[in-house]
Amino acid sequence: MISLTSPVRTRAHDLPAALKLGALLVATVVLASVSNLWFHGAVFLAVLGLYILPGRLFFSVGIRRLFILWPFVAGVLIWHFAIDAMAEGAVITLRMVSAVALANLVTMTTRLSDMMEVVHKLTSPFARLGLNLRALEICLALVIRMIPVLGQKGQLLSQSWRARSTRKPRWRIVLPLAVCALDDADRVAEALRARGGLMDVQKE
Amino acid sequence: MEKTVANVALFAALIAVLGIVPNITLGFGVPITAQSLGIMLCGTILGARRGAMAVLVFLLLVALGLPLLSGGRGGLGVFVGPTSGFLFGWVAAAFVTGLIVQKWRQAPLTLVASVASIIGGIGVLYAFGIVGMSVVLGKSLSEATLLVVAFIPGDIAKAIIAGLLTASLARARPASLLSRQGV
Amino acid sequence: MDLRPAEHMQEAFSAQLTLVDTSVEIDARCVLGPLSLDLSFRRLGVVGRNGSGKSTLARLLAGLIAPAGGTCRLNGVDVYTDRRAALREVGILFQNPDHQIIFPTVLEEVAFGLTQLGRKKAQAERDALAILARFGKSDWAQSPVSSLSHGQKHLVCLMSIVAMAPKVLVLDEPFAGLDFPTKTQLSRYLRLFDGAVIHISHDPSDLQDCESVLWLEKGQIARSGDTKSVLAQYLEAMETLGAGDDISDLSR
Amino acid sequence: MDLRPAEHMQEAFSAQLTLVDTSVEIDARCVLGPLSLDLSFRRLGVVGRNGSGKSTLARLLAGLIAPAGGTCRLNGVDVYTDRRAALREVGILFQNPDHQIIFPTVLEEVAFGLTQLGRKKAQAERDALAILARFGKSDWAQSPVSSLSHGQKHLVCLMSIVAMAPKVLVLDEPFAGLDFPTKTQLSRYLRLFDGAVIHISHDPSDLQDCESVLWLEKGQIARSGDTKSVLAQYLEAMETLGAGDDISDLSR
Ligand SMILES: Nc1ncnc2c1ncn2[C@@H]1O[C@H](COP(=O)(O)OP(=O)(O)OP(=O)(O)O)[C@@H](O)[C@H]1O
Ligand SMILES: Nc1ncnc2c1ncn2[C@@H]1O[C@H](COP(=O)(O)OP(=O)(O)OP(=O)(O)O)[C@@H](O)[C@H]1O
Ligand SMILES: O=C(O)CCCC[C@@H]1SC[C@@H]2NC(=O)N[C@@H]21
Ligand SMILES: [Mg+2]
Ligand SMILES: [Mg+2]
Repeated sequence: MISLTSPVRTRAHDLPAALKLGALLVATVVLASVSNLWFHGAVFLAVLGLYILPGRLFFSVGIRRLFILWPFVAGVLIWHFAIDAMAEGAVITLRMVSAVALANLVTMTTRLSDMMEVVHKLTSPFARLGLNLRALEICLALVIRMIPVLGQKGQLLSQSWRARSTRKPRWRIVLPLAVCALDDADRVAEALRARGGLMDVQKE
Repeated sequence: MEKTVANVALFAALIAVLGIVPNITLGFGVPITAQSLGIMLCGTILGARRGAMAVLVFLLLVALGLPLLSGGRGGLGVFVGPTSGFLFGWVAAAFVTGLIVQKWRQAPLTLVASVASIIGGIGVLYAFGIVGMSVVLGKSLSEATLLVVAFIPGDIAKAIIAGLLTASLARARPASLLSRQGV
Repeated sequence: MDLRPAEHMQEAFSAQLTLVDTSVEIDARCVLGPLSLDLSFRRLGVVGRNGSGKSTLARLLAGLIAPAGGTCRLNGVDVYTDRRAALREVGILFQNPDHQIIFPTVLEEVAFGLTQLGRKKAQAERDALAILARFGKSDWAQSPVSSLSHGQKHLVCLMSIVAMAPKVLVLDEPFAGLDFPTKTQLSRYLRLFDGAVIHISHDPSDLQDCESVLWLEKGQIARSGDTKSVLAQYLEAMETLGAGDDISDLSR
Repeated sequence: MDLRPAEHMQEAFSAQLTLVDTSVEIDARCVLGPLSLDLSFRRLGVVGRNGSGKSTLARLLAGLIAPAGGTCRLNGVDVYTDRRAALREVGILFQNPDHQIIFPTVLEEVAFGLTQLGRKKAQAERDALAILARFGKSDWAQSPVSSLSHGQKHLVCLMSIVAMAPKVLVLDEPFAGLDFPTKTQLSRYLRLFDGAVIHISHDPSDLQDCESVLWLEKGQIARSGDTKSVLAQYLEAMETLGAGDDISDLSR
């Protein structure tokens, strides 16, 4: 769903992650609190501009990732057309698309480990209360790893299904996928253990 | 320990992935989402503590600005929106669901997991959700309660799916059903 | 061992592969092609370095991924769009058995493809058991797949597609995980198989039995033709590279 | 290439492996042992058929699974219980790269083990880049792992553990997916590596460089000792089996 890495390296990769996240936070709050159609139209165009800057490849990959929003956009627009509040519908749609596009932009141009660094700084006060920061940090990294992996496993399983069947797999691969995901978690646990697991970082 | 972390991460990821399933947003701003199925599964498969941890980890990532909620929403904004009650309620829902599955071992797992999902994922969760909506939308508790009625049929269906899936997984991978490990 | 796939292929069967300007893109990056080919073959080898696009070609030929441009036909069937016909034409063995296995037990996995061909469940299970018996693996029927070793899983995958008796088998590194006796016996089986085979490998010595070979390099055909000469050139190139100090490039 | 692991191992390092009545059970079924061994080695080969227990032995030696009985010590360290020490003693390359890779980009994957050793993040990344450079793979740093081919992933796994410079490398079929030039270069690297290596393979020709070899069969040691003689006996047995008509047995 969210792509984690951009196909090309951009200038935004060099900005500090905290800055990008902070800016995203501010942008989200501003988007949520303003409901002027012209404002949202302008923001949307600006975001589009940001996607164009790094070049064609980046643009096409980035835009493709926004297409998952279409049912949502359609739903909102149809509903607001029906209740005759098109302007409001347009604001909601633009707001949503811009917000997601900006969030994707941060994700695409920030390496996971930089993102974690920020969380680390924010959570270190809790370490004194007994929170295993290393475990949390690794856990967050793992979630971000597993989201696309679940998608890929789903894809691989449907390919394997497709290779032997003319019917669509649909719900039928849910259970195999769940089993596969649980197995994957066990292997990740093993791979973690093989490289030191969750023990406190020690000095060499 | 590593296994706990990997499984917690997996279920947090699962909630996120369920956010892609197309959802319907009701007029008042709360979506009907498959993510609540993910919450139930956290409880029925991981158990109370780990299940709640998975939800917390998921919410932390949402707060970081990742667009993981249904419809690609995320960021700190959602924690002050009309659905925020549900979001906080997810933690409690997973915990209660898990607790029931851990404690109630006499009946068939399909039944236990379904009932636990209904109690945690509807009873407990809606209480949080109703309070949240009434605060944010300035409605009375009873008005807010009327609004959530629309979710009940869907959520009962999800609870049954959660029950069936949990039981099938218990058969395929008994060791992975952390809610039933140990005595 | 009687491992003939089906009656309709009693005489040696040769397959026709037609690619017209076919290319494959992943994430907007072209990883294969554009390729144009028109080949008739019984045993076709595909060789190439890591990342050269062999597995991508295999998926394309099995109709699992859509060409970004051009078409891919096997025996005249457009394998991507006409799935019903494709299923009778081609079966694929994936490189990584974990990417292939869907079901929890060996019998279910092998029987799955057969029910998809329209057989009743009971019949499909009988046929699946027969395949297991032919490979001397009857005792695996009820084993959970998760309890098999890597090489054993590979064999399960192979039995599942052989059971469906497609006219063309696409094998993506079929020998990579298998021990010597299993490999020998499979080669022997492959020699008996009446359909056509596309055998993908990075190891030229696996491809001696092929009548012609494609050598892929960075998603393009570096060379194709008679097995002996292509493999000799490939080996020579590999030895030069091996003596050098680079380790395989990221293709493109 | 200068691929010496760390200063403390300038002279050739030999490892001590001690198994006392060690056995491994999975799902209450004994899949390995009981084995008793006391070996000192620099290059130890492990050979055996599919399902003979090679990967299980690898996991045991890396301290990833608890012995059901007995103990497993490497250089005197109980690898299962004393994880902190074990991390410095042993690194493992899994048979299936998908089972090993945790992180989404190559650099993160390689740097992870180094932060686990206590290095600061910036330092870990510098060191990881240095390893990539040594293998001639600097351009891979930012590549998403999911966009690599099977063999390329294998190489990433190898670089990740080599980066951690353990005293003993356990390699489970390290060459299975690699093309010829990559294999040659890795063998060359392995010859330079100053630590000890346990090399697992079903292919005897991979193990020529070892000074001694264990031959596993159904979870037991069928034979062990001098490389030449064990491999000759293994090959002979395999050829007999290959000529026969059974295909690999489920172990036990
Ligand atoms: N899911 C993917 N996303 C992006 N790129 C990919 C993906 N899968 C493969 N590629 C790229 O496509 C190219 C060809 O990959 P492919 O798997 O076909 O190689 P291969 O010849 O089968 O290699 P190997 O011998 O290692 O199996 C590789 O360079 C790889 O980087
Ligand atoms: N998770 C598991 N559950 C149950 N049994 C298992 C499991 N993993 C392995 N086994 C059994 O243990 C035995 C040894 O497996 P192992 O993976 O060690 O074999 P191997 O020698 O590495 O084989 P290969 O050459 O195919 O990789 C096999 O017979 C297998 O059936
Ligand atoms: O996405 C959000 O912002 C939170 C959505 C909460 C939706 C709740 S969960 C319980 C109930 N059942 C549904 O299908 N939707 C609501
Ligand atoms: Mg491949
Ligand atoms: Mg193995």
